[in-house]
Parts: sequence; C-alpha cells; structure tokens
Amino acid sequence: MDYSQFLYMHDEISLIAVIVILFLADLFLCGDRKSGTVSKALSLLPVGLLALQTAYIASALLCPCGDGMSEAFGGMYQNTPVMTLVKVVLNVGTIIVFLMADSWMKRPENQIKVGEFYMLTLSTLLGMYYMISSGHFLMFFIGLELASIPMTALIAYTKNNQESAEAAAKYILTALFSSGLLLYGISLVYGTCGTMYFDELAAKFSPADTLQLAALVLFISGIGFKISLVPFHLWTADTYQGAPTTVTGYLSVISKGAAAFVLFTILVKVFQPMVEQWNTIMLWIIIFSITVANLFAVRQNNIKRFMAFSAISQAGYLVLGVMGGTAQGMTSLVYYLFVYMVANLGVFLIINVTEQNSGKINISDYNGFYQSNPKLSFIMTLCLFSLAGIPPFAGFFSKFFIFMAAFNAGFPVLVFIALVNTVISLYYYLLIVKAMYIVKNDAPIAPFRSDCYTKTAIAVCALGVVLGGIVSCIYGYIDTLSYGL
Amino acid sequence: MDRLNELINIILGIHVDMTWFLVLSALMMFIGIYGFLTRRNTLAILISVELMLNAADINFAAFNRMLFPEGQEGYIFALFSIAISAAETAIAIAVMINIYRNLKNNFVANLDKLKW
Amino acid sequence: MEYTILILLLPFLSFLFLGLAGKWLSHRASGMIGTAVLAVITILSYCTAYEYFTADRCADGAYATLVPYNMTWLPLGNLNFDLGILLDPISVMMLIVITTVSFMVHIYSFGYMKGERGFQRYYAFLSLFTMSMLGLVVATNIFQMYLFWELVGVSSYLLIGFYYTLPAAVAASKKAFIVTRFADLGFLIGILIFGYYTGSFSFDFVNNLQMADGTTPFIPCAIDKAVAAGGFIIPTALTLMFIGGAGKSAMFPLHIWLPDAMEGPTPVSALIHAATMVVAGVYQVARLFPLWVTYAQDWMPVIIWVGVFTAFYAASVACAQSDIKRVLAFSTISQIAFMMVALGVCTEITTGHEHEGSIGYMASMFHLFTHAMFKACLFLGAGCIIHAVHSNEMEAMGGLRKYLPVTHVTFLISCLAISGIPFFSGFSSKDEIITACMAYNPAVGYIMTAIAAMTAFYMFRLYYGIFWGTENRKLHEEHTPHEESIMTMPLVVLSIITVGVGVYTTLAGFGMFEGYSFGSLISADGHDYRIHFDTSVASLSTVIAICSILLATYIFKGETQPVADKMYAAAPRLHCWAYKRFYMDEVYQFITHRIIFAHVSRPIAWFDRHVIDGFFNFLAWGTHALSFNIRTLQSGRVQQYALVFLIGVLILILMIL
Amino acid sequence: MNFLSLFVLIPLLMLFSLWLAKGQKGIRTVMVVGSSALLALAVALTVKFISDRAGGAAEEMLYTASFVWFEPLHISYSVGVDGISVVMLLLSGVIVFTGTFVSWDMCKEYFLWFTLLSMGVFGFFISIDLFMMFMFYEIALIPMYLLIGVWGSGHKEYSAMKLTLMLMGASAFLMLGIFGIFYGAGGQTMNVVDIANHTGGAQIIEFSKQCIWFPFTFVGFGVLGAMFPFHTWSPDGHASAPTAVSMLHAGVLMKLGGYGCFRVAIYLLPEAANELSWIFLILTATGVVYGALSACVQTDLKYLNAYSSVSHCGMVLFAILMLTTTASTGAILQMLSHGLMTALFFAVIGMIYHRAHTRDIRQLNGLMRIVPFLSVAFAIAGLANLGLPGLSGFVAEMTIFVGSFENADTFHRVFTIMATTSIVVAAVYILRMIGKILYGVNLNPEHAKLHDAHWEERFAVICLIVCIAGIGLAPGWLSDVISDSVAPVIDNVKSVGHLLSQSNPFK
Repeated sequence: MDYSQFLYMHDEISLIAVIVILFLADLFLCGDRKSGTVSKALSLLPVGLLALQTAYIASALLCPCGDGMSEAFGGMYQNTPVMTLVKVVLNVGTIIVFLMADSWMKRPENQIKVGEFYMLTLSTLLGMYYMISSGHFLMFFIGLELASIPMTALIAYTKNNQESAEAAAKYILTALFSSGLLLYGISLVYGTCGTMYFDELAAKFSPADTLQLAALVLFISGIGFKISLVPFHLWTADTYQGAPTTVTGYLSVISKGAAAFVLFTILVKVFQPMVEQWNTIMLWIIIFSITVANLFAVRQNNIKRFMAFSAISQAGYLVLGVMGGTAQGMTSLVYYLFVYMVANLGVFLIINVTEQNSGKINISDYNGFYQSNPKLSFIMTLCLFSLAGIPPFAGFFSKFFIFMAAFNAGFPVLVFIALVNTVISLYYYLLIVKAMYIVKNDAPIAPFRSDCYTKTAIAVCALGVVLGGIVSCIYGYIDTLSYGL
Repeated sequence: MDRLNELINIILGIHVDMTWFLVLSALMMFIGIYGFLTRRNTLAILISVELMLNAADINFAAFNRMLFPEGQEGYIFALFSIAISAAETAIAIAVMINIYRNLKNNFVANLDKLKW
Repeated sequence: MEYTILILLLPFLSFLFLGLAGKWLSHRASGMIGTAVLAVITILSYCTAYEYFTADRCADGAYATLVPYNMTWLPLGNLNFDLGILLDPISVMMLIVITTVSFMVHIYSFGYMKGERGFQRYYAFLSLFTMSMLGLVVATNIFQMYLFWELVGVSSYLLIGFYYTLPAAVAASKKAFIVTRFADLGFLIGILIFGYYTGSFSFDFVNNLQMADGTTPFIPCAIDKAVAAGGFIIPTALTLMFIGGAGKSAMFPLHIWLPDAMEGPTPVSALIHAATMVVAGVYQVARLFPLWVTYAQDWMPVIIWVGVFTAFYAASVACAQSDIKRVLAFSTISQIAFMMVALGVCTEITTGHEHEGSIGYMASMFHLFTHAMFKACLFLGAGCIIHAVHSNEMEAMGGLRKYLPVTHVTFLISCLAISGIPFFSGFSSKDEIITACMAYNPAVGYIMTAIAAMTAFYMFRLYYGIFWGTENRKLHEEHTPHEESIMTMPLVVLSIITVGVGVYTTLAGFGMFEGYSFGSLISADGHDYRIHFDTSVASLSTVIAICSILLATYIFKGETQPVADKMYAAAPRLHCWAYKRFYMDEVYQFITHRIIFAHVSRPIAWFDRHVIDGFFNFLAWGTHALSFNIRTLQSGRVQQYALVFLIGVLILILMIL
Repeated sequence: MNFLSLFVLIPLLMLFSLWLAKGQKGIRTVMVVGSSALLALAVALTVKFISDRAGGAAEEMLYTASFVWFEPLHISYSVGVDGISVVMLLLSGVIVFTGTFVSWDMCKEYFLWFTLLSMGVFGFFISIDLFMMFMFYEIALIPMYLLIGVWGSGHKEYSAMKLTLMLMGASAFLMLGIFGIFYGAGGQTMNVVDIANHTGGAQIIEFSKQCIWFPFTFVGFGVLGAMFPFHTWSPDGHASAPTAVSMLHAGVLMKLGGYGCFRVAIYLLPEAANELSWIFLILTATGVVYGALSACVQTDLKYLNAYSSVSHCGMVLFAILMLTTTASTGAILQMLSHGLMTALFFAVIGMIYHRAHTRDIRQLNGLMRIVPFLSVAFAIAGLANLGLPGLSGFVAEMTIFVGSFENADTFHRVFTIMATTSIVVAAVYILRMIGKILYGVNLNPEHAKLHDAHWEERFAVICLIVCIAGIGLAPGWLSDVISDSVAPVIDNVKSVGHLLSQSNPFK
C-alpha cells in the first residue's frame, strides 16, 4: 500500500495536527487551571492555529495543482476544490465561534474544561471534513458519527444545567435512532449493489428497485436529521434552546451547512438515476420545513428557540439548491451557506454577548435594546435583515440566487411557496427589530462593552453581511469551482 | 458457517438461505424501533437502539457472506459500525448519568422541560 | 390685432400680484390697481370692437372670423389642446359686455366693500374671474372653452364663499361648484366624443376663418367623417355639451345653485350671476350654433322645452320670493331661459328677411347684451338698497324712494326694460325673441309672451315692495338709508346704456330711420340684418306687459295690500310651494346625502375596512392561530419525535414507490 | 461609471456623512446639501436630456452604461434613462428636497433611513436591469417599517407591519414574475431593453408564458401602486407615517408601482398585455371610483387623502392599461402631478396635525383665520387634486381621458366614462373637507393660538406649489418628453396584437 496517499488528505491531516497540538498544549501548558494567563493563551491558541490551517487549505485553492481533484484509497476519499472551499467556509465559521466562545470560556466554572471545548469542536469539524470528501459510504458514516458524537458532549457542556443535559439526551437519542435507520439504509444499498463506492454505485442504481428507493429515503432521513429538515427536525428546537449559546451557534450553522453540502453531492453523484424520486421527496420536505418552521417561529419568546426555528426554515431555503442538482444550484447553495453562516453567527454573537453580560435570552428582554446599546442592535438589525433577505445585505442576493436556481431547475411552484414564506419570516424577524427599536421599555438591558474577541467577530460578520452580496466576485469564484462534482 | 448450515440442514431438514437473515434483521430492527418508542427508561431505550444498529450489522454480514463473498466490504463496515455504536452508547450513557445526577431518576418522560 | 392678448394677460397678472402681494397693500391701493387694469382692458376691448366692426367685410358680406393668436398648449396624440384668441361678432360683443360690467362692478365695489376684511382678496378674485371669462369667450377651441369654463366655476366658487365664516355662504359656494361640476362632466364627455370623431377640438366650422400669420393653424375638424361614423354622434356630443351649458346657465333642473349663490357679495352677483358667467351656457350653444342647426336640427327641441319650462318655473317662483336678491336671481334664470329658447327655435343659418328661421340667434345675443346691462343695473341697485338697510328682506324695505332717489330711478328704468316696455332696451330684444318663437311655433310664442307678462308682474311687485308700500319706520330711524355717489355712478351709466340702446333700437326697429341696428353687427351668418318689428307681436307683448304692470301696481302699490293678502289666503299651499322653490333643493339634498353618502359611500368605506382589509388581517390572525394549534407537535417528548421521524420516513417511502 | 450613478452615490455619501455628522446643525447641513445636490442633478439631467433629444439622440435609452456584475447569472449593473425615468427622477428630486425641509427637527437615525429610502427610489428609476430594479425596489421598501414604526403616530406598529408585509408579499409575486421573464426570454440577459427588443441573446417570450407571468408582474408592482383590492396598506400606512414619509411614500414610492407596471409588465410582456389588460382594467376602474367614493365619508384628513390617492393612482394604472400612447403619457403625467400634489397635501396636513394635534375633520374649523398660509396651501392642494385648470391635475386627467377615448369599443368607453365620474366625486370630497376645516369660525379654544408655518415649512410648501403650477401652466414640454419615450413601448404592444382579446367576455 502506498502511504503517500495520505498526503492527498492534507486538509484533514492539518486539522488533526491542530487538534494534537491543542491536546498537548492543554496537557502541558495548563498545569495550573486557576491562573488566567494560561487560559488566555489557550483561548488565543486555537484561533491562531485554526486560522493558520485555514490559510493552508485556502492556499491549495489559490494555487491549484492540476485540476484540484484528488482521490485516495481507491476512491474512498475524494476531494475537489469546491469541497475544499466548503471546508474553508466551515473553518471561518468555527473561528468565529471560537471568538464568540472566549468570554464564555473565561467564566470560572469553565476554566477546568477549556481545552475540551476546543478539541471536541475541532473533532466534529474533522468529522464534517471526512463527511464532505467521502467517496464511500463507510467514510461518510464515520464522518457523520464523528461529527455528531462529540457534539453531544458539547451540548451537555454545562454539566450542572438540567436543560443542557436534557438537550443533549434528546440530541443523542434522536441521533442514535436516525443513525440506526441510516445504517440500515446503507446496508440495503450494499445488499442491492454489492459495493459502497460512490463512483460505482451510480451505475448500479435503478429507480425500479424498491429496496434502493427505501435506501434513498433512509439516507435522506439520516442526513435530514443533521440538517434538521421537517419531519426530522423535532430535536432541533429543544437542543438549541438547552445547549450553551456558543454551541447552538455552532450547531445552527456549521454542522447544518456541511450536511446540506453532503446531501447535495451524494444525491447528485450517487442517487443520480433516481433524480425524479428524490426531487419529489425534497420538494415536500422543503415545503414542510419552511412552512412549519415559520409557523412555529412566529410565537416564540426565547430567542435561542426562535433562532432554532428560523434555522430550520433557513435550512429549507438552503436545500432549495439541491433541487434538480444543477451546477447553478450547487453554486448558490454554497454561496447561501456562506452568507447564512455570516448572518446567523452575527445574530448569535449578539445573543451570546448579551447573555454573558445580562443573562437575558428572551425576545421581550430586548425591548428598548436600541436605546441602551445602539451599535449592537444596529448590527443585529443588519444580520436579521440579511436573514430575511432584504437588500442591500448579502441575504437578499443569496435568496435571490437560490430561488433563481430552483426556478431554473423547473420548480416555479416550489419557489412561489418559498417566496410567500419569506413574508412570514420577514414578519418574525421584524418582531425582534420592533422589540429593539419600537417597543418602549423603562428597564432595558443595561449598556455594556463587549470584549475585543467578540468585537472582532462581530466586525467580520457585519463586513460579510454588508459586502457579501455586493462584491460579486465571491459568487463568481464559487461558480468557477462548482464544476467539480 | 457452511458447516453450520449443513448441520442445520441435516438436523432440521431446512436450508438456511439469506432470507432468514434478512427476516431476522428486520425483526430486530422493528423490535428495536418498538422498544425505542415504548420504553420508559432511557437505558432500555439505549438497548433498543443497539438492537437497531445490530440489525443493520447482521444485514452487512449476511449480504457479504451470501451475495458478495469475493469482497470484505460488509464485514469491515459491520466492524466499524459496532465500534461507532459502542462510542455512541458510551456518550449516551454519560449523558444519562448526568441527567440522573440532576433528576435522581432516568425516565424519559421527565425530559420534557423544553417544549413548544 | 395682437394686442388682444393683453386683454387676457393683464387681469391674470393683476390677479397674481394682488393675490401674492395683497397682504402688504392697503385696501385703497389694491382696489386702485384692480380697477386700473380693468379700465385698461376695457379700453382695449372697445378698440378691438371698433377695429373689428369697422374693418371691411368679406366678399360674401359677412364678418370675418379672426384668429390673431393661437398656440398649441398641450399635444394630445393626434389632437391638440390649443390656447388662443378668436374674434367674431359674438366674442367681440362678449368682450364689451364683460369688460363694461366688470369695470362698473370694480368701481362700485369701492363703496360696497369698503372696510371689508379681505378687500385685496376680493379684487384679486375679481381679476381672476374677468380673466377666465374673457378667456372663455375668445376660446379658439372647445377644450380651451372647457378650461376657462372650469376657471370661472372656481372663481365663482371663491367669490360666493367670500364671507367664508358664514355657513350659508360656504354651503352655497360648495353647492354652486359641485352642481356645475356635475354638469361639466357631460360637457367633458361631449368634448371627448366630439374630439375623437371629428379629429379636432377647434372651432374651424365658423364662417370665414382667417388665421393671422404666426399662429399655429387649427387641425381641421372633420365633421363629415363624424357624420359618416354615425348620424347620432354629433347630436349626442352637442347634447352632452348642452348639459354643461345648462349647468352653468342654471337651466332646470340644474338651476338650484344660482339662488343660493346670492350669498356672495352683491356686486359679485351682479357680475357673475347676472351679467356674464351664467350666460356662458347660452354663449356655448351660440358658438356651436352652426353644428346645432346643420347636424342636430331634430335635437334642438331639447333646448327649447328645457328653456320654456325653466322660464316658466323661474318666473312663477320669482313671484313668491321675499328676498330681493332671490327675486332677481330667479328673474335671471327666467331671462336666460328666454335666450336659450331663442337659440332653440332657429331652423336655418342664413339671415335675411325671407329667412325667419335665423332671427332667434340674433335675438338671443341681443337679449344677452341688453339683459347684461339692465340686470347688472338691477343687482347693483339692489346692492345699494341692501347697503342702505342692511337686509335682503322686503319687510325691511318699502318707501325707500325718498331716501335713495338715484337708485330708485335707475331701478325703475331697468324694471321697465326687463318688462319689455318700448324705448327701453329690453323691449327690442325680447320682442325679437318672441317673434322668432312665433315664427317657429305660435304656441311657443304665446307661452313666452305669457312668461314675459309674469316677468313684468314680479319685477314691479319687487319695485313697489322696495320703493313704495309700507315703510319700515323704526328700522329706518336707527340708521337713515343713504346712497354713495361712487355706488350710484355705475347705476347711472348702466341705465343710460339701457335707455340709449332702447331708444335707438326701438326707433330703428319701427323704421323711423334707416340705420345700423344690432342685427347688422351680429347675425347667424354674419351678414347685415336690419331689425324690423313685427307690429302685431310688438303691440301684443307691449299691451300685455303694461297690463301686468298695472295689475302689479293695483296689488302692491298701496300702504296696505288687501288683494295680495287675499291671494295668499286663497292659495296658501301654492304660495308656500312657490316660496320653497317647489322643494327642488330638498330633492337634491335627499339624493346626495340620503342616497349617495348614506347608501353608497358609507357601505363602500365599511366594506373596505371590514371585508377587504379584514381579509388581510384574517391572514395574519390565521397564521397565529395555526401556529398556536400545531404547537403540540413539539411536545418535548423524544419518543414522539422518533415516532414522527419514523412516520415521515414511511410516508416518503410510500410516496415514491 | 457614467454620471447617472451619481443618483446612487450621492445618497451613499449622505449616509456616511450623516453617520459622522454631529449635532442637529451638522445633520441638517448634510441633508440640505445632499438633497439639493440631488435636485440639481435631476434638473441638469432633464435639461441635458431634452437638449440631446433635440440634438437627435434617438436611442430608446440615453446615457446607458452596463457593467457585468454577476457574470454567471447574466446580471449586470446597467443604467440608462428615457423620458419617463427622467421625469420620475425630477419628481423624486423635488420630493426628497422638500421632504428634507418638512422633517426639519428629526433626529439622525430618521434621516439615515430616509436617505436609504431615497437611494432606493433613485436607483430604481435609473436602473434598466431587472435584478437592479428589484433590488432597489426592496431597498426602498424596508426603511418604511422603521420610519413609520418609530417616528409614526396612531396605531403605528400595526400599520407599519401591515404595509411592510403586504408590499413584501407583492414583491414575492414580482420576483417570480422576473424569473419568468428572464428565463422565458432565454436566460441570457436581464437588461430590460434587450429583452424588449430581443437583442443581446434574448428571445421572444412565448405567448403562453407571457400570460402566466404578466399577472404576477403586474400585481407585484400594482400593489405598490395601490391597485384595488390590494390597496388597504396605504390608508393605514399613510395615516400613521410621519409627514415627510407620507410625502415620500405617496409622492414617489407609489410611483414605483406605476412605473414598474409600465416598464416591466407592459413593455416586456406585450402580447399578454393585449390579452389580459381587460381584467386589470376592470379592477383599476373600480378602484378609481371606489377610492373616490370612500374618500367622501372619511373623517381623518390623512385617510381622506390616502383614499383619494387610491383613486388617483388607480387612474395611473387604468391609463397604462388603455395601451394608447396618449393615455400612457397621461399616466406618467398623472404620476408626476399626483406625486407633487399629494406630497403637498400630506405636508400641509402634517403641519396642521403637528399644531392642532388632531386630524379629525369634525374638530377642525375656521383654520383660514388662524393659519392663513397653511390654509391657502391646503386649498391649492385641494384644487389641484380636483383637477383645476392651471394646476397639474387638470393636464394629467385630460390627457388620460382623451387617450382613453382613443379606444373606440364599448368596453373601454364604459370604463372610461366610469373613471371620468371620479372627478365629480373628487370635487365633492375636496370641497367638503375644505369647507369643513378651513372655512367657518373656529370653535375650539385650543386652536385659537396656533402659529403659522415656519420659514422652512413655507419654503417646502412654496417649492411644491411652484412645481404644481408650473406643470399646470406649461405642460407642453413635459408631455413631449414623456410621449417620445412612451411611444416605442406602446407601438411594441400595438404591433403584436389586437387590443380586445379573445378572452374578454365583455367585448
């Protein structure tokens, strides 16, 4: 066996390196947990390392060797530029989450377990890497599980918090259930085709085979659980609400995004012969995800739970790009993922910093927020408008493009339903804006100063929200890559 | 395994083909699901999940043995999935313990603080 | 005659100046400015008239129609909306009438409006009105006429509502505007039809049209095309336009605004609601006369019978009114109806003594002229009286002849004129009208004669009620009535015109000498036409007029009026109805408020708020309700989650199998 | 970068400098300078445009510039103007300028949103790319929510939410329509002119597709144009909005609707316009009368004016659907004149409300004696509204009616005459309002001491009045400018089919 093949997975290996370094640092640097200096080092280290690693991956994109495609272990591991790009996007998101987490990590009760947070997060990220560039169902399954198992620990991170534990329990139980079904589906695939290599499967599938159709549905359900699509979404709200805000942010963007991308690639690459079937399935799933989530979001008061439902409906919009499985859809999906990540993390940053400083997480607490903290509420408004798809913010562009893709793929009715739903979503986003600007409140959240990490992260997000759309080269660049299916 | 087959064949006079394994795994699968949906104790639910996962593993093994004996793919997959399910169960149990610490019991019905 | 453009521009400028700068001007200064401008344009229009009538006629002996000025104001696709000046006998005559009366009113107002708040505003509006009225009469196309038509409407609205703190005045102004506006809708639609089918709005069907160089030529008016498109089209258009004219000229049933319009200052009533604006309808019909006669002969009875009924109705109401201005208002309506009838009875356009059918046109214009003069005189006289006794009601008056000598004499002259006594202007014109009616249909002729008799009766009832009869002593002791020279001077002028025109035309009419008469200036086709009275008609109408005057004298002259009281007692119901103007206003009130507001507008407003808007609110409410009802899906029980998960999977499988 | 982009850049600069501006004085300076720059630019553009047209520049769009923006999606930043957009830009310039003076005492955030709104409006009028149009359209919509919600009056939150949601719902229809047009034309270009002339890779859109997407596009824009029965956002929205916002909204934003209907729906989908116009004709003609009649019984000044706006904007769409050059010219003129006069109306109503703290007709009397300036301005606005000659309303309405009469069939005749009745009803409600609040004697002691307009208010009002009277007195040049640009569109429509469609049961 040729071990040089490992070099093809430089993304993963570099990430593993980061994890290892962090592990060692956590072991040796932090002999004494009580001193703040160490934890400062430990909070800077992951960000720095991850930034380095991101730069390393991105460099491969900027100066592509050959066509940028690479394959290892007989096609078990595949990598294309667009996959690398997605990994970069996920990295950026993770960096923002780390920046967000800092103030939370500095809390005394977390001093003891700072390192774990970073390592667990990074290992889920690693799982997503493998999931993304898997060329074989085994690789895919391992990646999926690697992405979800440490997540449980993260959700349950605040040990003595009942809600956190309950959230984790619901998450892991549903995850087990879905992975059971997924595994069964994969077994059916194996049973009917005799192989689990993506490249070979497409040839062996036929829409006539009942077992294979069942496998398709089971696969979609397993990954739909990660993306939290209706009807596999029910864990989402509870988990998001119970989990620590930082983790919620991570959940709502990174794992969701990776899974959506994988859904696209596998449906297009593997289940190509059954395109009509999975179009039908996705059609209904999307309609229900958007509508039901919007209906639930309308009357939430806890802002994290609210964001959970918003995230579900956003996921619905996200997978609009899957319809038809066109290159345009792929581009707009990745673009949407990027924009959505920026905006959503922006909102979570502000939720988090507010929670850290005032401990308030109800929408009604935000009444009169503009009077006390104008800057924060302004950024929040930008991000919410972006989520709602209001120009000139990036969200408008991403929504427009993904609708365009779906329309072009031949689903005008679906697009129309989604468009009508944007009105509802605008309604509930405006509810928060209303709370911040319009509703009078004699005791609003007291003014506070956010730490420099959060400030940096917020700046990044705001920049992304404002420029992400107008600067058209982003979309253009993704488009140049998205041939790599 | 062939020998076992022959033995059964000799003793019971029936030929065990793949259908048996499939039926068995399907049964395990649905028993698992049923358990998951009905058990009141979280640990019992975990056991049912194990049934589901193992059902899939049996499938893999059986398919590999019966249909595609030339390769090892199924066996390998089964092994990996067993390992993964072990890991999952471990962390699940950790969570259950955590809950038990807070609630002093582990009935799934008590996990309804977060809803609507 | 390019200077005619000034006749329009100067008043407009003075309106702008007085309107904008009036706040900083003294009453006297602003009045002076307004009057001076009027003096100038009066002179200008007299020059115009002189120049026009003395210019030599065309080959066929008719007056030419000059267009010294015409520009395209607004292009409307293939059509044009022109603004310009068109001079033909009737428009020139109207220039004279308008400027003269307006000038008199300007002078008169110095006295009448002295010290009134908003004096400047008053003069500004007067200028605006004069400008619009002049623009109306010199219109070169039907659309320009409509434009200024609306403008006179609004300036009359503003002037009626001059005392805007009095609810009655406000209501009256509103009513006047809305009623005429409603009529103008007909006018507008008529214009649109006319313009669409003839391809032009212009008056190029008038005879001997002569464009001055430097003016944009008219788009020719393809009447024959329209006729080809359907014989009914031109008549329909004309009738619709006539509705507009009927509204402005207060023909029944659109007359209701005119009596109320008397709420305005009396000089305004004299100018707008007696002499000029209210005859716009007549003028419009006269302007379109060639079309009426040529293409809509069968529809002209509409004009006749509307006119006849209005004349009778107004005269009968006038007999019972006690407010002197209202009496005059109804007599105005009646007299305008005379003019309408006179136009209606025309059957041909060529004039000449063998052509009886075209006298009406001349007669109508003649009566318009004379009526403007003596009716303005009457109104201004009434103004003096009101100014003197501070009341409109006849009870406050009586025996005023010794207090107001000049007013008395001029008023008497005008009364004689309107009653049609020889040697007064009214006689000649009314006599021609009746002649024309006789020529058309004796029945009409006799009806009109009877109405003329009623006229004489109620006018002298008014006269005796004011200047004779019981004097309201205790009122007159509080403040002795007196008259001011600045107010009586216009009266004298106007009555001199009345007498002068009357004497001249009467003599000429009876053939005492061969000279020009009104007809030689204005006739249906512009040819010279010498008026010769039909002695039978003349004598009949004169005798009847004198009889009814004597009757009025017998009834109303004395200190006590037993006969009148007996008559009221005899027919109280009739008197009451006549006094209440046969309840026409109430009918309108009912239609507008009870039906349109209460049963159309309110339901619509309710529908809008509760049904249409309610639908959108329902959507919002429904979303909320739904989201509340489906919340049980998110029960928080993980096993139910798994169940939903499983069911979802099964449904999806079934869906694609 | 051609100079049209200044219409977007200046507001951007204004936004930044507002961000930095300190104190009321600074803010006012920025706003005054910026808005006057915009106005000057609009005037200069108009002059240049007219001279160039006179100089023989015959292209449909002048000063066009196009930069590829999203290459893979064929979206480009393309600008260009024809007579219609020039006029609309002029209107927007005037309204923004006066609106600045009317909202003299407002705070920084207000002006930020206000400027964003005007940026959207200007951008919409200069852009000839479907995507850009839609983007600017939405940019113009959203600031409304905060402007009304924060600085409004009455039940402002409800109104703001309703307005925003209904207009966004409309834009959902619109977006679908745009996709339909784009892909129907082959998905090669989003440039309006190219799609209309089948150049730049655009094909002719199939008739069946046109008939699907025309209603979407027309309704999408029509809602903003207060098309019956989707007009109900406008009374509440206007009633709750602060003065300058109602001015800008009724004066300019509602014009986006009519403009879009003309530029996108009619221009790009000519066959469907021929086929389906009758449906919308019935709706709009109904709206014209309906709005006027329901205005008759309103008691709140702003509601009254809002309903009259429904009537007048209905007239705009009505005229557009007549599909004759004259009528469409009239429609554009009506947009212009309605924009100016309704802005004047709202300005004056706002000033009165600001003083008297009520807009209820029954509680206001005899203002003429108390606040003569405002009352006169109010009366002028009213007279313009009922179409008095010499003011802008008359010109527009006459052009529309004459143009509508060019359709000789009974169907169009009936609805034209139906629409003409609205001018009588207009007289009724306007005079009723004037008579009630301006005339008579003041009975309310609180109103006895109201002070008349300040200098900045007087300035704004006078500007508007001058514009209204200017158009009313010399409409010829405007009408020429507009009809030149309207003609190609209508000829395009006429060329593809007969007006009275087979699907019309009334023919």
